[in-house]
Amino acid sequence: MNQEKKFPNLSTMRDKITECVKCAFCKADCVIAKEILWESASPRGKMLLLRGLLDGFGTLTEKTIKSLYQCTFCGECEKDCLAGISLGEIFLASRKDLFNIKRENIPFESDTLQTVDVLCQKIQENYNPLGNLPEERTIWEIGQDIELPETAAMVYFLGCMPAYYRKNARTTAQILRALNANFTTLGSDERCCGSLSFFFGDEATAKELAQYNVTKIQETGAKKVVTSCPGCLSMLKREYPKLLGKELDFEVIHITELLAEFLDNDRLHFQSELQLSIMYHDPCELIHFAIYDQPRRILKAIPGMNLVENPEDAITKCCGGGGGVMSIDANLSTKIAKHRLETALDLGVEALVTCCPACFATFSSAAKEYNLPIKIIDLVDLVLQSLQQN
Amino acid sequence: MGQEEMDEEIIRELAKIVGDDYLTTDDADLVAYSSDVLSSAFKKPDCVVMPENAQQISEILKLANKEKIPVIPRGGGTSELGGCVAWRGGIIIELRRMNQIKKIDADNLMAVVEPGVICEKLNYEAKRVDLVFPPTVPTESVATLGGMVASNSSGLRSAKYGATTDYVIALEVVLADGRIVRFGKPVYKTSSGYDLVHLFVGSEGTLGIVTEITLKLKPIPKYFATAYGLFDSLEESARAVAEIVKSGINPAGLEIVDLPTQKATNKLAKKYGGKLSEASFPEAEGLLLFELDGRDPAQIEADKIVLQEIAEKHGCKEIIWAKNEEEREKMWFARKSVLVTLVRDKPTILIGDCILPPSQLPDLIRIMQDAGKKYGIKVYIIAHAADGNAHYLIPYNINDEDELKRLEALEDEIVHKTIELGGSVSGEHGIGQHRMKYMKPEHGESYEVMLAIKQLFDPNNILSPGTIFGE
Amino acid sequence: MSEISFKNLIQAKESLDTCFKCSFCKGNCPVSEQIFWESFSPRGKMLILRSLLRDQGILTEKVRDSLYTCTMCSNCDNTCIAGIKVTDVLAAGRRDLYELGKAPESVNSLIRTIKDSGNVFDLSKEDLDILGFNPDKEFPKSADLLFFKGCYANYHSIPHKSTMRSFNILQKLKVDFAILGDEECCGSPAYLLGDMDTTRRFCEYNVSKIEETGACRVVTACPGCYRALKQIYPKLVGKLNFEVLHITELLAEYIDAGRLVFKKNGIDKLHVLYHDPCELGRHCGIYEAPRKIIESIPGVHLEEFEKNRDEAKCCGGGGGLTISNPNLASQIAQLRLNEAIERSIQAVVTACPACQLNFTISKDKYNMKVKILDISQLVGDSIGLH
Amino acid sequence: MVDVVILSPLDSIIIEKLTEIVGGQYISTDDADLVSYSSDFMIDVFLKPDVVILPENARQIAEILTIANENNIAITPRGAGTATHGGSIAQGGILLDLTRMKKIIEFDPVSMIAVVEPGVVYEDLNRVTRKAGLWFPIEPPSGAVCTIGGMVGNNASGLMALKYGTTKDYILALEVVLANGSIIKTGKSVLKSSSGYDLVHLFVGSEGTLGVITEITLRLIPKPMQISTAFAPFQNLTDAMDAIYEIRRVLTPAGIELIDLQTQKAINEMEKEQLVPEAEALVIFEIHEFSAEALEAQKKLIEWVAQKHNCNELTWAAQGKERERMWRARKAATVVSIRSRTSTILGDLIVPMKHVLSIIRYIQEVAKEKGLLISIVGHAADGNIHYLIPFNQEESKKAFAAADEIVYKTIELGGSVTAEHGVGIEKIKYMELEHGEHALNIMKAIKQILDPKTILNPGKIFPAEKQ
Repeated sequence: MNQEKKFPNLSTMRDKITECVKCAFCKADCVIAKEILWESASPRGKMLLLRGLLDGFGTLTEKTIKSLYQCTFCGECEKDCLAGISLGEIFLASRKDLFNIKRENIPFESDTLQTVDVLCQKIQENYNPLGNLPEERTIWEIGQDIELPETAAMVYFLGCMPAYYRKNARTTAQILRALNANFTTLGSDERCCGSLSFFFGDEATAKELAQYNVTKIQETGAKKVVTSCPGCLSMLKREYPKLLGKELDFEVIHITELLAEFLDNDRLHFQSELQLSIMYHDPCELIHFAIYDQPRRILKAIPGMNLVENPEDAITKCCGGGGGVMSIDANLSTKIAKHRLETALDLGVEALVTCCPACFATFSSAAKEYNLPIKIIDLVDLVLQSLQQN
Repeated sequence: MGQEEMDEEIIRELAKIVGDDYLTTDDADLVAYSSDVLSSAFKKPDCVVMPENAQQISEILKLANKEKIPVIPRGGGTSELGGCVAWRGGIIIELRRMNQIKKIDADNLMAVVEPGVICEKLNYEAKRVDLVFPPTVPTESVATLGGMVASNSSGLRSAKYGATTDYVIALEVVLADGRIVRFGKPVYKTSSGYDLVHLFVGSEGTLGIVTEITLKLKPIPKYFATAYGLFDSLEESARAVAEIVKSGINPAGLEIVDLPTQKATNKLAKKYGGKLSEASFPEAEGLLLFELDGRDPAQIEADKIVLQEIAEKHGCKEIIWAKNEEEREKMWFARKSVLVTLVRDKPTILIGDCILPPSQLPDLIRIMQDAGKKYGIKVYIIAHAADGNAHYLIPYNINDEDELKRLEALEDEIVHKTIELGGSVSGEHGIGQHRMKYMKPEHGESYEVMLAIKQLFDPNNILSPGTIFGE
Repeated sequence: MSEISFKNLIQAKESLDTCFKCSFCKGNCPVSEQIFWESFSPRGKMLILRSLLRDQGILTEKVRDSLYTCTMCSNCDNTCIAGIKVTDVLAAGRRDLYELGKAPESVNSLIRTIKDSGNVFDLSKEDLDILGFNPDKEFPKSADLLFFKGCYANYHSIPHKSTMRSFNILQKLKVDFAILGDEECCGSPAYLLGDMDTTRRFCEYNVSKIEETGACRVVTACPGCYRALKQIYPKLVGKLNFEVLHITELLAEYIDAGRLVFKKNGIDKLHVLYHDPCELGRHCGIYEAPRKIIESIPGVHLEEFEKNRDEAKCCGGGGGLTISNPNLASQIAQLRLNEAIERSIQAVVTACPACQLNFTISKDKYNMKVKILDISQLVGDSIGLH
Repeated sequence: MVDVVILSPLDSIIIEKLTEIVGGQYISTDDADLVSYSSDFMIDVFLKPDVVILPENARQIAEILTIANENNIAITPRGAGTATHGGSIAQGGILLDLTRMKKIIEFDPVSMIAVVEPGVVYEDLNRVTRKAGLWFPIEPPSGAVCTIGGMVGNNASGLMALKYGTTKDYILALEVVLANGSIIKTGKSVLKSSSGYDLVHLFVGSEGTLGVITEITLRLIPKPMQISTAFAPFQNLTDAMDAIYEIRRVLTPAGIELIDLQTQKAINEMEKEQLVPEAEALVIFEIHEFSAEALEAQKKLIEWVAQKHNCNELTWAAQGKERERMWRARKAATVVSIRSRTSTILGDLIVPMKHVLSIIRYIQEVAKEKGLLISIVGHAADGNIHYLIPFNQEESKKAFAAADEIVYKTIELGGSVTAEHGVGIEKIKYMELEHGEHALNIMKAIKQILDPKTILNPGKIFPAEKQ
């Protein structure tokens, strides 16, 4: 059977794949399945497609490939799976095999793989998926009068979107300075954490980036790394040890964990009142690390802030942007994001707050595209605003 | 079709099957079986047989099917729509002899009965093991279970307990060609193939003759709370009904009686006196008769409070709870005397049975009242409010040609308006012969499907011909 | 119009047209419970008589059998929602059949017997002496109160004993009463079977005999006689100038007046079911008097049949059924007694010789373990008359 | 093992006609779509249709069916595809995915009636009706995904069938597209009817073999607020069943579930916590009431009866976390078998109540004799017992033989082979034994009337006559 040769990673997971009893419980909370009614887009559909590829009763088509790249890896399907299968691993294995297939062996022109190859190419060259130059990574520092020491106890690992879109990076840095935390950054040496390469199946590049970033961090001597992007948090904290085959000798935390620490040690004092009714959106990657109440504690600590909890049976939980879907099918992501925004509007809140640049971007474009009367605010912006005297 | 005079050969054949003293062609018998409750129907059958079991019925049907002779099954004969009349002559099968209660299975809460068992008799036996067959028809002292299955009757407690169809689990049926078939198993749920059991419930003897019925029973209620609710208007009382039903206290009975009917009953009850004189309604624009039942007095008390609150919130001026069993009897006696007093006044009565979703019950009642005014005929209205099932009771004089014409126009108008609103011509009594003309307007295309199924089961159209299908 | 004229039925034409065959009358009819032919149910009978009148239905033998298979218990009158007196219509039907000579042979022969011997048992006064039934001698010929014995009391051993017990009770209570030495049948059987002339003859005879004694109150222990005197006689000869009482009404009166007092009498925990005789209860409305008597006897617990008072089921012995279909009569009685056996109640008490006789015959035939008592036996035992 | 029916294959002209009807983006012959619709719950069978279509309304379905009927093309309607036993998969032909028709057309809270399209998901309907205190009380375990159309197709039921009955008790009217493309409306939006033949109940449970259901009118009931659940561990099965009989005679709890010892042990092992007490027979009671007093009264009665049958550690759980834990344990009871081997046979037998004990004993014997682990989990109070037989490839012959034996015993006891899951493909072989030749012929005759060319879901419920 040449299937083993063609799909090496998948073949190792054949038993797991055949355990799927097709009960469709995974469709209950899958944001992709709720948006695209075709069965092929649902987690169950994907499992059937993979089984078809391995057992030979299915053939590879563009729709199969596209379906496998339409997944935000939010993890809800794994919670619902009756057979207890970790679908994420399987879908990732399928992307690895798809990435590594010789393009000439695919008898048709695949737009999806075309997009994947272009992006992976960009990351390999410019160490970021956004098409910016590596040296532009420190543009955010302009006008911030922050001197960053060579070595420090803590490294603020920015991540591509905060760095190149600047606002999140500046706000986070300002906050750290206001709290006179002893921190530095990798400056223009910082490279993409490799999350997108990893999710697109380009494991080699992800491993290189991991190796590089870890050595750079160790050079600063820092024992703690803070990041404002849950995607980077997940890569550094969960994937790097697996990719490098060894535990990291530094701790990796999210900005909200840090701020919560400061709050608990009474070193975070909000000055000004912000009269605002908001709904907080949990980024999927923070859910994976069970970081639920730190962001909420911070928001509740801001005077005047009215945090309205979203109903637990809200239709969707994920913003729709993760797992590379924003790059593969932006329009799908914004449609999914629209549901979350509508839930917020139903609650009658003025703004939706999140602490993930990817969610932030997805929600912003959705709000614009469907001109929904709701503000999208980054948690760190609220923190900074309330820290300063008004 | 049935010849004028059924020839001797066939009579002898039938007598061989059931035995001489269970077959009659005596004119007296033919006359006794020439009608059901419908006043204008007098059609003598060619003969009447009283079989003992399914085997005999099977042989009768084999013969009838070969000779294309109509066969009409009949239980208590209390259908009032010509359902068990031999419209085209033929053989009437009197099922009263098959009156065995084969089994009351307390553990399974089930009973297996022959079609001729009287409803009251089943409940008398079921009561010994604290169980009951809930559908309560006023004619329970006479109505047979075979008849109730044939017309899917429900009655005064359908608000909580639904209709006969909810209690039929399995049937033994003899088909037109004589095959004896069993449908359904004595189990509580099944998704195994097509549900032929419910196809037979309500088929009024046109698909086959039911010879054994497996029925579900329920724990018998022990405690009751009955009351009159007086409202300023019918609409308010109907709204209160909707809220009460939604509150979840699940009342067993929820009857509406419109004001003209209350007045007539009170007046006529006095006039005819005797036992009837005890029948008296409190006379309110919107009158509701509630009844809660259950096995736990604490629950009844709790439900009473909820019911009182909801009723008062929806404009109920006064609630008169029955203080004891006797008062409760009196309230139900008044409700059951509505038909009795009206019939005393004028010998023949037309009973309607239209049904709409409960929220549209006020509209249905208004349709009936307006039609009465338009055609100058007194229309009395009572309703099983929680189901949206309203009965118009129209006493009339059978010999008054003009009144008969107006009456037909009136009934057509009420029924067609009901159908236009998406309702049905019959909530519980059935179609029989009298309401055949409404079948096509109500069912449209699916009438053809019903006809196709009838032709499948009874190609020679020998089973109760002249009912359900036809003009 | 038919060449046969049904002059009695014509008067009942209105009732026949009113009936809309709702079948409620079948609900409690003792005959319908046993015979399933529709033609034997009250509704069937109405339809048959209606067709006889309207479109010359053929007067077949089945019409005769159906009409005469009925206890005239009036359960159908009680349940008819159209308020029709069904038994009157059936009685009219029987009158027409009898007058047209179409009545069953058994009916004709019984009526001949009554006409010739003045009683249903074809016994003469002399036979009474031989049977020792003739107490005429000890009783005065005139008094305020007259005890009308009736055929059963006169000529049948079982009811005779109960009537004698009533005599002793009255004597014990020092009630003086007269009896008709030459009493003839009250006419009830003839009325029920359709011979109005004979009924009228006995009515006129008995009324004149009673008036001779100057009695202003007449008491009887037989509901058949009670109904004949109370309801049928006035229709034939106008208002009577004497009051008619059943023995239970009289005894109840004496209890209220404190004249009849029961003392502890050794009867303990005797559970009894009281059976309402149709002609006493449903026809004449006497329900409470017998119950008051039973309840005031110490040691006796009165229980009620499932169907009692105006809904009471018939014992099967009335309306001439014991001669037209004796088998059916005892089957009906058996069904009634079954309830006593199921509820393991020792005795059924009634206040009618016909019921007592019919129950006793049925009890023996189906050897049922239940005692059949007449109310006067019970009263007698409990005031020390053995 | 499967009677595969090949009707005439689809050619491009037909595909074009179909595309004109629904529009390009709602029709696909892409292998990805054929594969993703090729199986359904629990069955190890994969059948690829020729084309998948997502119609928008009844008119489109009528046009599709007209073409299918003219050209002898098999057509299989499908909701969420969560039916077991292959009810909604087909070898070749057209597969109609109705999940696009998911509008709640009407919700009349006063009459407590809702009108929905077949693709509406069960929990989406209840999310809307719950706001008015009403619900469609079937609660199928797959309620988060299954569609109302699918539930009607299979006459689905769930954990609360004891008190609330099954889907068929709530369907008032159906709009159905027949094989010849005509659209009919059966039944009325009224709570009861005696008007002609009950065609509604003919279509409920017909698994798409008589027509494609395009609109469903169903009755709702008030949702009780007072709920509590109990674990009642019994020392032996007989005590458990006696307690259940006795309780059933006097009151109707919402649900009574039974889990056998072997399954309880596996649950605790899988969940790595003492989720269930591990008694010979664990019974779960759930009662629903509207007043607290009524709830208390029922709780006391159940406790008293349970004690009488020597179960003395009955523990109640009010709404909230504790109750969720109990129902998580019940759900785990099914999952534990699924996860123990590569495949599992999920049985759904039902026997008259008084035979429940004997059928459970029989299943245990078959398990011992064949050396299989058969887990018993069921709605014991209805007589509906689910037996789960996990097996690896090499045990499959033995597993299916065990399933056959259990089914034959069920039928012998006067029971039915499926209480709620439907016949689909896998249970066709039992139909003649259960229904008898006459009844089965009548079903086939009715199928013949409504679908003379047998294009609707052929090969389901009874073996399709080959063309």
